[in-house]
Amino acid sequence: MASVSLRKLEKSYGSLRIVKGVDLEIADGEFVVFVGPSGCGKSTTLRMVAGLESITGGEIRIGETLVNRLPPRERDIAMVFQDYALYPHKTVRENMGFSLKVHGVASREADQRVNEAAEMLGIGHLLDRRPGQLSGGQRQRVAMGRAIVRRPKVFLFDEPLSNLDAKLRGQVRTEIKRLHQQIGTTIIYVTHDQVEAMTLADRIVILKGGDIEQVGTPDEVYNRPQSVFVGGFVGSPAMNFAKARIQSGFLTFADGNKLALSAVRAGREAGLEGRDVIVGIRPEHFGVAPDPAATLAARVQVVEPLGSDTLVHFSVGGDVLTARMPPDTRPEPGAEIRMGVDPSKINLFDAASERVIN
Amino acid sequence: MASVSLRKLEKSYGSLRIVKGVDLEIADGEFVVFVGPSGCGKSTTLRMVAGLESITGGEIRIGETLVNRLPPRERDIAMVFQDYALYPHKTVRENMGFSLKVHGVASREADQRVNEAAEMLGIGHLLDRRPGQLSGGQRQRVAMGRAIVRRPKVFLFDEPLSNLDAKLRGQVRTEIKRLHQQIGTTIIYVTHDQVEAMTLADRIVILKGGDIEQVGTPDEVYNRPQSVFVGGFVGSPAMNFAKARIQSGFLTFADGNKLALSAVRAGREAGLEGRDVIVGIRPEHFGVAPDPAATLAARVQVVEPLGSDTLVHFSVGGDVLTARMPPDTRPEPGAEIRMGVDPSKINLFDAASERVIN
Amino acid sequence: MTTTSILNAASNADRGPPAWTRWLDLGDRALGVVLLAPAAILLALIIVYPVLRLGYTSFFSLSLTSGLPAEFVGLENYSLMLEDPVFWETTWNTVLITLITVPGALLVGLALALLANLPFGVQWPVRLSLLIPWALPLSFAGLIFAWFFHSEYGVVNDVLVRLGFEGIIWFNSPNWAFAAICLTIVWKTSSFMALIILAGLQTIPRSLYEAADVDGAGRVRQFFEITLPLLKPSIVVALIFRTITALQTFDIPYMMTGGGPGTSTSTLAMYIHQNTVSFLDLGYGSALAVVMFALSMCVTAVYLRAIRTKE
Amino acid sequence: MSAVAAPGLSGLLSGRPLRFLAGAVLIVNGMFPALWILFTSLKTEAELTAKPITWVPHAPTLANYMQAFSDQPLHLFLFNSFMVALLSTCLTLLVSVLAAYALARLDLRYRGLILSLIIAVSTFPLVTLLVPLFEIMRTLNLLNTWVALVLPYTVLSLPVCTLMLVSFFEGIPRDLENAAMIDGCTRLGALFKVVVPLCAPGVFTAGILAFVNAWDEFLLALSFNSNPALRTLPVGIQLYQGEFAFPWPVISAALVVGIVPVAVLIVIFQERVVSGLTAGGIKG
Amino acid sequence: DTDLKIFVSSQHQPDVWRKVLDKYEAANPGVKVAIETGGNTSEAQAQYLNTVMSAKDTNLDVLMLDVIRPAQYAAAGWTSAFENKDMSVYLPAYAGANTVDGKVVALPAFADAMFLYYRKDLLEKYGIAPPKTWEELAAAAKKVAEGEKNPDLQGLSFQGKAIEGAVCTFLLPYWSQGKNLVENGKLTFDHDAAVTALKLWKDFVDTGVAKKNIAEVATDDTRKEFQAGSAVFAVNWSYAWTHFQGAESAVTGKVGVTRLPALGGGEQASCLGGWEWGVSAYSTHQDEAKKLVEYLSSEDVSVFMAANGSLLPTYAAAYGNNEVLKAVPWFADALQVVETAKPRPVTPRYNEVSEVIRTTVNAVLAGVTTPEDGASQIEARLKRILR
Ligand SMILES: Nc1ncnc2c1ncn2[C@@H]1O[C@H](COP(=O)(O)OP(=O)(O)OP(=O)(O)O)[C@@H](O)[C@H]1O
Ligand SMILES: Nc1ncnc2c1ncn2[C@@H]1O[C@H](COP(=O)(O)OP(=O)(O)OP(=O)(O)O)[C@@H](O)[C@H]1O
Ligand SMILES: [Mg+2]
Ligand SMILES: [Mg+2]
Repeated sequence: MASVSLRKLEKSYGSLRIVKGVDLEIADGEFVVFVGPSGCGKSTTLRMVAGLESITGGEIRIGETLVNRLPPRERDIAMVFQDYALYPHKTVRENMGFSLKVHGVASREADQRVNEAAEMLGIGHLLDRRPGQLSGGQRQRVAMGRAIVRRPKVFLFDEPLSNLDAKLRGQVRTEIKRLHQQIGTTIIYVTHDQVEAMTLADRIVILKGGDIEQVGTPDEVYNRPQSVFVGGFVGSPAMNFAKARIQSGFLTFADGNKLALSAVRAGREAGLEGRDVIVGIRPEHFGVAPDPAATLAARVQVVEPLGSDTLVHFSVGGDVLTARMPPDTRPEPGAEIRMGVDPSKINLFDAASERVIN
Repeated sequence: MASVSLRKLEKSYGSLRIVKGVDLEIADGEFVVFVGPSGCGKSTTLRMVAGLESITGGEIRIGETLVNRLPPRERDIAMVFQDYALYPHKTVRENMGFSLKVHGVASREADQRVNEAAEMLGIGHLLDRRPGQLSGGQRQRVAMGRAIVRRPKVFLFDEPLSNLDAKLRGQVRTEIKRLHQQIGTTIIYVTHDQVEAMTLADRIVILKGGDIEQVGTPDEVYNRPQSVFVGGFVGSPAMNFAKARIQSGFLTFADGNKLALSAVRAGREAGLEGRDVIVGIRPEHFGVAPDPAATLAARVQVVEPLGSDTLVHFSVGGDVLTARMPPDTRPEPGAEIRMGVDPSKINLFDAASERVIN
Repeated sequence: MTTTSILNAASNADRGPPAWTRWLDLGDRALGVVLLAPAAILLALIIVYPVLRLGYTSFFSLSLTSGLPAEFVGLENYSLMLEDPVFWETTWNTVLITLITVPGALLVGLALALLANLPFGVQWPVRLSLLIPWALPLSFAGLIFAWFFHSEYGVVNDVLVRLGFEGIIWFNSPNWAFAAICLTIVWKTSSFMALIILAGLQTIPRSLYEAADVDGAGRVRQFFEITLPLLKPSIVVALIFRTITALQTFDIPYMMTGGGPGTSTSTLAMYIHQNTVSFLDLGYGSALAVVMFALSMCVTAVYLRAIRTKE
Repeated sequence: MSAVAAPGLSGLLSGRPLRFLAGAVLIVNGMFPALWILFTSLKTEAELTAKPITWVPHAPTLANYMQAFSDQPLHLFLFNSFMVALLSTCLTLLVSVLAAYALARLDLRYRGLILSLIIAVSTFPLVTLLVPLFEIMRTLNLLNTWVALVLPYTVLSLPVCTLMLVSFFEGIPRDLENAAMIDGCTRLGALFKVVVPLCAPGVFTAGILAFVNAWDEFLLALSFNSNPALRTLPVGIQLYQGEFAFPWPVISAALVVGIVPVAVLIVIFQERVVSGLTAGGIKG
Repeated sequence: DTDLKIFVSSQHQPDVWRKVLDKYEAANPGVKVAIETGGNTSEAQAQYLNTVMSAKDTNLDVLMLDVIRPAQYAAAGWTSAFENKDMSVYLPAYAGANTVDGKVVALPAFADAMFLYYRKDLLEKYGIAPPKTWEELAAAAKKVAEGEKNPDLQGLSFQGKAIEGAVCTFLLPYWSQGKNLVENGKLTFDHDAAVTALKLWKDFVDTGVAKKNIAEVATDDTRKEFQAGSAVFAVNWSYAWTHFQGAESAVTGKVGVTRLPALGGGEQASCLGGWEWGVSAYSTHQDEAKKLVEYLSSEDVSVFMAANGSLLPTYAAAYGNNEVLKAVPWFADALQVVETAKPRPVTPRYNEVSEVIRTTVNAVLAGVTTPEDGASQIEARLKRILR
C-alpha cells in the first residue's frame, strides 16, 4: 500500500502530446477513478504509472520513491490491461497464478487464492481452459483475476468490466469495493461506466485531451461541475445546456422562457445582470415542479421509453433538452407542454469561458 | 437486406454444448438485440451466422438461401468483432476501406464513405494511424467503421460500443439508429448496455446458457418478464425479488408485511390462494405510494447516491431489496421506514418454476 | 481472502523475485550491450579476426607454391583479377545462379510452405518431406543429383525416355549443365525457404483471416493482402540468407560438374577454393574472397533497406 | 480449428481431394531423393551399373548396412555428429535469442548497423577462413575436440537464427510481455517465460536450421578433428570412398543412417510448430 | 623416446602399413609411430594437408604424398630435403619425380601407372592382337562392335571428366609424339602435338569408339563399365585389376592388361602414378622422421607392401621377387609399363597446370571447344602459369 503522486506528468509520441503535465496526489489507500473521452490519455497515464510507457516529462512517485526509471516489477503494482493481455499459451489457472509463482508464493496458498478469485469472478469452471477457448467477458474476468490474486502496493484497473453484463458487473463491482475496504490498497481505476465511477470512487478525475479537467468526490463532480465539459460528460443521459441571458433578475431563454434568478441562486444573484450564460439542467431535475413559476414552455420532440424511466426530448428555444420522467409518462410528440424544473438544481456557466459561475 | 432464420441451431465444442438448439426468425430489416450473461453463447451464435464457426446442428438461412456451408464472404454480411480483429499492418483508412476495395467500389466513393463513417465515429483525424497507435476505444470505433461503410444484407455487431464513454456511446447509438432507419438493413446486435438494448431493439432476445429465455419488444421484456431470470437480468439496478405466500387475499411476506392482492392483480386474483410466490419489484417502483395500504415496513441498510438518483438498499423479511429514489433522499442507514410501492407494477412468479404467473 | 493470507501475501510481495535478477534491470542501452555481447564475442573470434587477416593478406603476393616470401604488392592482386578471364566467367556464373535460384527457391519455397500449412490430418509426413531436402548434406545432394542427371544411369533421362523423349547428356553442354545445377539448387534450398516461411505463417492470427473473410476477400486476395504483408519479415530474412548462400554456391556445382564442361559452370566460390586450397595462392585467393564479400554486402544492403522501411 | 476455412491461400485447397494432391506433391518432391538413396542402399553395385536402370531394388540386401557399420565406426560418427550438432544448436539458440531480443525490443541507437554487421559476417565463405580458423583453434588448443566444431557451427547459424527470431519477436504483442513484467518478471524472465514459448514455431525452426547446419558441415570437421575417434558423419561418410572408387550402395546406406536421426528430430519437433499460439491473448 | 605421427592416405591400406610400422617400432625401441588418415581422395587429403601445413602445424612428422605433390610441397617449404640420398636405387621415374632442382624432397612409397585393360575373350574371338597403336585400337574396337552388335558395348572407356585422370588422358598421346610439357621448370608446349592428342580422343567420340557422354566418365566409371563387361578396352590405373578379378565382376578371367598404345610412329607412353614419403618441415623430430622414411621406402618394405597390399614396388628388382609374384602374378607384366611411364610435369604449380589441362580436355570432349582452340587455350594459360 502506498500513495501515488504524479507531478507535471508528460507523454508525447514524437511531436504528438498525449498527456500534458498531469498533477495528481493520490493518498495511500485511496480509490481514484479516471474518466474521460476515448483517447484522452487514461490508459497512457496508467501505463506510465505501471512503468510500461517511457515518461516524456515530469515524475511519478509511489510511496516516497521516485519510480521514473524503475522497471515495472520493482514498482509492485498489479494491473488489468484494457486489452486483457492474457498469456495465450497458459491455462486460466496458470494465467492467474503466474505472478504468485514468480513471487515465490507457496503453491498451496497460490492455488487457494486463485480459486477464491476465480469463484468470485464466476470463472471457477474455466480454470483449465486456454484464453482462446473463452468468451470475451470470460477473458476479461481472467484478466481481472490475474490482478486481484495479488497484494500489491497499487492496483491499476483499465476498464476491467466493460465486457460484462450489467448484473455480473454489479456483483464484481461490489466485490471490488469489499476487497478495497478489506485490504485498503491504493487503486486507480479507469471506467466509462457512470455507476462504477459514482459508487466506487473516493475521488473522480476527469481527463480531457491529456489534461485534468476536474478532480473531486463523486458528489462534487456530479452536482458542482466546474465546466460545461464536466457537466456534459458526467451523468447519463447527459446534462442539458441552453443559452440564456440574465435580464432584470430573470434567466431569459432565446424564446422568451423565463426563470426567476432568485429561485435559481438564492442570495447569489449579485453582479450577474446582463450576462450571457449557459444553463445546465440535469434530465432528472425536470418534472413535477413545486411552484408554477419554475416551468418552461416546451414542445415535445421524441419520447424514448427505457422501462425504468422514459426520456422525453423537448425543445426550449433553439436547444433540444432531455428530461428523465417516470416510466409511464407518455406525452404526445409535438405536444406543447409546460415542463417543470427544480430551479435550485440549475447550474450556470459563463457563455464565453464555459466555466461555472459561482 | 434479408431475413435471417435460425432453426434448431446447435454448437458444441467436443462434448461441451454451447448453443442448444436456438430457434429464431428475424424479419427483413428488423433490429434484434441479443443480451445474456457473459459466456451464454451470443458471440458464438453471431459467428455462426457469419460463417466463422462450423455449425454442429440445425440450419441458418439468410433470405431464402440455406447458408450452413457457405463461406462468410458469400453471405454478404458485415461484422464488428468483439475483439476488433483489425489488420495490424494497414492504416485505419485501409482497414475501413478494405472491404469496399474488395467489392470493387470506385475509390472515390469508397474514400467518401470511409471519411463519412470516420467523421461520424470521431476518428477522422486518425485515418493514417496504424491500430497499434490507437487507444482501446479508438480501435473499437475503427472496427465499427469497418462494418458500417458497407451495405450488406445483414449487420452483425458484437458489443460494438463497450469501450466508449457514455457520451460518445450515446452519439454513436443514435447514429446507428439513424443508419438503420435510413437503409433498413437487418441488424443483429449484442450488447450488455441496458440503454442500447432498450432504445435500439425492435426485439430483444435474452439468451441463457445457450437457450433462448425470452423474445420480445423492449417493453414486453422489461415490464412482463416471463421468468425470474429475465426480470433479474434486464434492468439495472436489477428487479428485486422477495419470497411471499398468498394468504386470504393478501401477499404475505416472511416478516408479516402484507400487500392486498386485489391492488396487485386487479381482477386476476383467482386460484392463487395459498400459493408460494416470488414477488418481483423494480427499484423505481418503490417510493411515494398513492395509498398507505401499499407500504412495507423496512429497515434501511445501505444508501448509495448515484447523483442522478440514490439507491436505498433495505431489508424486508429475509431479503434485501433496492429502491431507486430521487437524488436528494438520504434516509439514515438502520432507520425503520415504511417503504411505499406501486402495487400495480408488481410481478408474481411461481416459487417453484420461477416462471411468471399470469 | 482471510487476513492471514493478506499478511503473508504482503511478505511474499516483499520477497519478490530472486535478488540476482536485479542486475538485469538495466537501461535499454546497457541491457542491449549485455545481451549482444555473447554474439559479438563469438563473431569476433570466429569471423572478424580471420576476415581481417584475409583482407590483410589480399595486399600481399603470397603464393606458397612460388616458394617466395610474402611481399606487399598493394592492389596488384585486384588488378590481376580484372584481366583474369576465369574470374569474370566464374563471377558471371555466380551472379546468374543467384538471379535464377533465389527467386526460384522463393517461389517454390512459398508454394511448399503454403501447401504444408494446410490442415492435414497427420502433419509429420508433410513436414518431414518438407525438411528432408534441407537435411540432406549439401555435398551429397550434389552427388545424388549429379547421378540423377547422369546421361545413362540417371533417373531424369530414364523418365524422359519412358515419356518418349530423347535422353539429354546434361553435362556435355554448358546450358543443360547449368540448368541441371540450378534445378538442384532450387530443390535443395527451397526447403530452407519453406521452413522459415512456414514458421512465419504459423504466427499469423487466424482472426485476421476471419475479418478478411467477412470483408469479402477471396483466398487469393487474402493471400496478397494479409499473408504476404505479414510474412514480409520472414521472407526478407529467408531472402537475405538464400542470396548470401547463393553467392557462395560451391558444393553443388563442384560435385555435379566440377565446373565443367570446361569452366562454364564453375562459380566464384569454387575459384576461390581452387586458388586458396589447391593452388595455395593465398594472396590472390584472399583478394577474390574480399571481392565476393563486397558483392554479398551490396546485395544484402538492399534487403536491409527493405527491413528498415518496415519500421 | 474450425472446419469452415483454412487460412489464406491454403484455404483454396481445403477441399479433401485437393489437399490430398498437395500432400502428394510435397511428399514426392521432398522424399524422392531420400527414397532413391534408400533403394540404392539396398542394391548391389552390379545392379547399379545395369542398364536400363532399375528403380526398386530387385534383390534387396542389407549387406551394405553391415558393411557401412563394419568398414567404419559409423556409430562413433553418429555420436560425434549428434553431440556437436546438439551442443551448437543449444548455444546458437541461447545466443541468438538474447541478441534477437535486444534487436527486436530495446531501442538501440545503432540497431540497423548491428543488424547489418551480423549479416555481413555471414557473407564470408568458410573455405577462405579455413587456415586462420585452424590457427585459432590450435592456439586455443581446441583441435580434436567437439568445441573446435561447436564454436564455428554456432557462428555459422547465428546470423540466420538471430534475424529470424528478430522478425518473430517483433510479431509478439508487447502487452503480453508487459503483463509478465507487471507480474514480476525481469525482461529476460518475460522473454523466456512468455515471448519464447509464443515464438515456438520460430524457435524450433531456428533450432532445426542450426542442427542441420552443424549436422552437414564437412570442411571444418575434416580439418579440425583429424582424430578418427572424433570424426563427424559427413567426414566419416567420405571415408567409404576410395581414391577412385565411389561405392554408392554403402555410402547410401551410411547416408540413410545419417538422415534418420534428423528425420526423427523433425518429426518430434514439428508437433510443436503449431499455429494459433497467440489466439485469444490480446483484444485489438 | 619419441612419438612420430605419419599421415597415410586411407585408401592405400593403412592397416598393412601399420604392420610395417610395428616391425619398425620393434626394431627401434623408444620410437612410437601413430598413423593419421584424413579424406579418402587425393584431393581431400591435399585439402586437409594444405590446411594443416599452411598453419605450420607441428603435429605431423611424415606425410604420404601423391606423386604430383612433392614439388609443390618442396616449393612451399613444407618438406625438408634429404641430403646426399642416392636415388638411383629406385625406378628412374621416381628418382625424377622426387627430385626438385637437385634436391631430394621425398622418397617413393609405392608405384603406380596407367594400363590398357582389354577383353582377352573378345579379342581372341575376333583374332585380334592387343593393339600397339591407338589406330589399331580403334580398328579393333570397330571390328568387335560390328561383330557383337551390342549397343551397350563400347569400344574404349577412358577419363573425360575434368579430374586428374583427364590430365593423363591428354598427356598419353602428347607424350607419345615424343614431346614434353615441361622441361626443368620451363614450358615446352608443342601446339600441333597437343591438337593431335586432343583430336585423337575427340575422334574416338565422334567415330563411336568411345561413348557420347565420355565427358562424364571418371576413373571409377571406367572401372565399373569395364567390370560390367560393357567396354572392350579401358585405360585405368593398377587398382582396377583387383576389381576385375573380384566377385562382383562380370569379366573375371577375361581381362588382359598391357602397355598403353602409341600414336602411329610414336613410342608407347604411360602416365606415372604412385605415392611418396615426405618429412614435414615443421616436424620437431626431423632425424627420427627421416630415419623412418628411409625405412618405409626401403626395398624390403616395398616388397612387403606389394605382397600384402598389392601396391606396385618402386624397385625394379622387386617385380621379380617370388613372394610378390606369388601374391600378384600380373606384376610381372607391370614392370615394363612402370619403367616407361612418364611423370606428369614436375612443377610447384602443378595443380594449376592440371586444372588447365583437365578442364580443357573435358571441354573438348564435351564438344564445347574444338581441339585447336583447346590447344591454344592450354598454351595460353600454361604460359601465364609457368611464366
Ligand atoms: N474453443 C472453445 N472451446 C470450448 N469452449 C468454448 C470455446 N470457445 C468458446 N467457448 C465457450 O462457449 C461459451 C460461449 O462463448 P461466447 O463467446 O459465445 O459467449 P458470449 O455470449 O459472447 O459471452 P461474452 O458476453 O462474454 O462475450 C463460453 O462459455 C465459452 O467458454
Ligand atoms: N503509439 C502511438 N503513437 C501515436 N499516438 C498514440 C500511440 N498510442 C496511443 N496514441 C494516442 O494517445 C492517445 C491516448 O491513448 P490512450 O490509450 O491513453 O487513450 P484512453 O484514454 O485509454 O482511451 P480509451 O478510453 O479509448 O482507451 C490516443 O489519442 C491515441 O491515439
Ligand atoms: Mg484506454
Ligand atoms: Mg461475446
